[in-house]
Amino acid sequence: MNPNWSLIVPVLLTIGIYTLLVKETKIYRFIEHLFVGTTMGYTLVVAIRTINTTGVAQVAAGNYFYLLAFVLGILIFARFFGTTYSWLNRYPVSVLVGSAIGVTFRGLPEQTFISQLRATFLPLIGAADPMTSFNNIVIFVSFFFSLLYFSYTITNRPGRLGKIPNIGRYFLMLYFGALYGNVIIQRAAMFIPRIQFLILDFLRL
Amino acid sequence: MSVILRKTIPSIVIGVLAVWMIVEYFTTVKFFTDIGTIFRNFAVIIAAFAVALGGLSSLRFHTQTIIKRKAGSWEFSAVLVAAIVVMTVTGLMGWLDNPIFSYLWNQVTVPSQQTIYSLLMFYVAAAAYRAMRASNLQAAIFMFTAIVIMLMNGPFTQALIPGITDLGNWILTVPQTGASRAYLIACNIGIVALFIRVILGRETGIIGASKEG
Amino acid sequence: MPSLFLLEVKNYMALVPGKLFQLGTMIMFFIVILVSLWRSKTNLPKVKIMPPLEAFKEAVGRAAELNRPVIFTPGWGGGNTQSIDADLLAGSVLLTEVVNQTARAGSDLHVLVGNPNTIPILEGAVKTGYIMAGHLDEYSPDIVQFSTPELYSYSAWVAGEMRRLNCGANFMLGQHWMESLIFAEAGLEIGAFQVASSAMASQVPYFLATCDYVFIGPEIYAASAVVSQDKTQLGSLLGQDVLTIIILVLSIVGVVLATAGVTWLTNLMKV
Amino acid sequence: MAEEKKNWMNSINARQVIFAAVFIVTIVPILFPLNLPLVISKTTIQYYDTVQKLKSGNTVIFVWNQGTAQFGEMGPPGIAQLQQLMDIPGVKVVVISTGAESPGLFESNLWPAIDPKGKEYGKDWVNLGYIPGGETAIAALATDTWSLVKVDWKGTPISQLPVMEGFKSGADIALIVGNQPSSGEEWQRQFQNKFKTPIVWACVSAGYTTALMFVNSGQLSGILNSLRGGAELELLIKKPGRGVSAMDAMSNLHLLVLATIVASNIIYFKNRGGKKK
Repeated sequence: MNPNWSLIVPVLLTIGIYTLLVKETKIYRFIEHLFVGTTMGYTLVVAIRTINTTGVAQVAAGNYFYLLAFVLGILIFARFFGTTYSWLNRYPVSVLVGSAIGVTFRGLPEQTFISQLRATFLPLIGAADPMTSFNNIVIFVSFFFSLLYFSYTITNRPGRLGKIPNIGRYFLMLYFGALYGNVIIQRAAMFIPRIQFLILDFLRL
Repeated sequence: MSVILRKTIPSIVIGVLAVWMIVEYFTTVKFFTDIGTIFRNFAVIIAAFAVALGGLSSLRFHTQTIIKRKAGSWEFSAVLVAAIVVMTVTGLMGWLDNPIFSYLWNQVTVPSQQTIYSLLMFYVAAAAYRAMRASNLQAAIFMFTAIVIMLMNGPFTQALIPGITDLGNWILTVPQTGASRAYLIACNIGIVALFIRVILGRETGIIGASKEG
Repeated sequence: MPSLFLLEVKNYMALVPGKLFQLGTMIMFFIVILVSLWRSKTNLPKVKIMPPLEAFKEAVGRAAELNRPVIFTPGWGGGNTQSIDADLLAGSVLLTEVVNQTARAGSDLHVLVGNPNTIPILEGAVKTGYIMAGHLDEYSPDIVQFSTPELYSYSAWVAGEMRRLNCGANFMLGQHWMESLIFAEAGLEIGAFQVASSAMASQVPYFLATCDYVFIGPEIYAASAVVSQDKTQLGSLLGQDVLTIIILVLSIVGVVLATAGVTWLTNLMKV
Repeated sequence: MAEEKKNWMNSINARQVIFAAVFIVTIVPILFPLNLPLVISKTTIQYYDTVQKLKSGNTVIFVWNQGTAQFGEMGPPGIAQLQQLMDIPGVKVVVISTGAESPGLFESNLWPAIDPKGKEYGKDWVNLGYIPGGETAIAALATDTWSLVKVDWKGTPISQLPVMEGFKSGADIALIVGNQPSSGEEWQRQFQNKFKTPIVWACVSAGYTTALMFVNSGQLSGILNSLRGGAELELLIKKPGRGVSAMDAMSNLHLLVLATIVASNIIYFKNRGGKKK
């Protein structure tokens, strides 16, 4: 065993955080405030660098009207100055929200609705082999009833479709079950590297 | 007047920008693209300023805690503020080439953030013990699917149980695809309705405005 | 400049090929939502019974019977870095209903907040709830509590409070991310009646596994429309339903045509 | 009351047992690796084949968009993804992040693990760093890259970087390789809608099930399933790393969760049976 002592700080931090599993201690709170602080500080540095690479570089390239964007950008901090001025930040926010909504919305019809619908238009009978036909039927049925579940007003009045929309819940449960089963990979994948770090990088076993 | 300045004009800005972007997408008129490009570059620069918002509002909140000497938490706030200040100052002096910034980033921030999220492994195992019960048909379907996917994802069980890969892949690519597609479309219908309400100026909560302005 | 613009329009005014069907879809979205909004001005649509919403009364009633308090969490949702979003707005509308029920049942209520920016909205919602119940005298600003904006400190604090107060009902409505599991596991351990929502698909399974009632994804917006009885919200809900039905009908037509080997609809979608 | 307290004690014990078991089942296989064989998924093979089809001179966007929290999970796949791109001769790589924490991670943790195979900065690859603005920024990149991006992450004007000659707008891009928590829908909307750009993606496992429908509809040409997909890709590019060595522990943790579910159900049905009597 030949521990790599230069890694002692992250090792202590790692072990300190795992004390939360037993009890919330002062050590844990210290560590959390420490690394949240360093993360926030990092973000501030990135913000300044990014203002340089996007904004200042634009102005340096001769597009002086982008100075107006600097004014709007500074207005985003208006909410720190009390309720009297906080509404000023709605102007930069409205530019952000407006353009984001525009570019997202214009892509949605093709990316979500048309492409996904086209992929659902599958031949139910007469496909290449019976198994494909069966699969196509299952895809269509699960799609149809799951979507029907998410209707709130028209189809759900008494006497219209009765309990049929609730069939969708069974397919949705299958979807969420698959999601749950798959997410275990993520949880394990977040945990294993920490143990690898302790054993392989620090203890060098 | 104040309502116009505080609420109406920002709503109009949102509507105009959004419609502009949409129109630009559907035409080949160069004029629309040129102006649209300028709008987008504007948004990117403003977004760069907005990146600082989190750090600054955290700084503000914790400085206030320190000033008020809020019992039991101001000491921790002091740690946080000190960390922000040190990190920002050293970061501006050379980014990752600065040894202090580089050390705080590589040896403090990255390992701690990873460790904190790795705690979820413990909670997911504990919750599985308490929660996953086949108490009715829906819960049974939920549990059965989860178990099949887990058996397929663990390399050991995948190699051990014949046919589990086929069954798992069938579930993922056939019934799951249909249901998740429906879920996606349902969510996006909601988003479309939200977008149209915002464009029409009927949903001002999104920029933080109440009914009164 | 204007003449130049007109010249450009004359020369280049053309729809990008391959986007005609997309344009039609977009126009259809606008027409459907606009008509529904217009229609709901006079004629509010009836919304289906949502079990989680109905369960509010049961949850609060059970907590009151056992003399245990009620906890509401709006979720961390990015702490103080994020601005207010649609999930939180929906959650705060549902908070008014929770407050309404608890005020009527006379239970203790604790609203545990992790994002300082959202405190004003949630305080407003609590006040509105007490007004709805006619118990404004019981309102106190201590109901909305805030400890720290850091995610895991917040989660540990909420889980600790749940165990310490031994809450009888646990409402988790709003922007729940990673903390969903930690809250729900704590609530499950003490046997609280849990109602939850998250718009993030990856968090829904945990809530489904651990809670008694869950708003699945977009259901929370519908529920908030029901509680608020706001004409715009209900109207847009009607519009969403019309869109859903259009898509369902299209999918049937498409599948029938594909089975018959006719491809004109698929080709039309590529126009 | 006394019985209630006893139950509570019991559950605390179970909780601690589970927590301890999580540690043990992870530590043991890392100390004593079994190196069980790994079945390579279909989606990973699709991913690998799509990337291998790249030709010399093609420009590829590598979307590196993970936060620090996800690095343990998505770092190994990211390293394998970028290494595969570096292995193909003549392919030019543009690295872009749309998350604030990503550029620091790229420089400090991801890039040092890569063997550039003689690729030169500026000529064969470039790091544009963090571009804020989310989907708006991606739309701006797709329409007119040079009007948005003036300098790279280090501040060098892009006119001095020959690789950027091959990226004037989205039309120049041959493939988008992504590594991001979500399934890259914004890149589908802004790049694929307009230019039919093929996209391959590595997503966290929470996004994998959702991404599968995009594979089914052809919008994604291949996906990697979190660390597991990363391990499979490491095997395919013949550079086994941290991903492969994590797979034994991965098996064990899955078995542990399965065991807790089974135990929970046995207790549940036993109690229910008891009540019925």
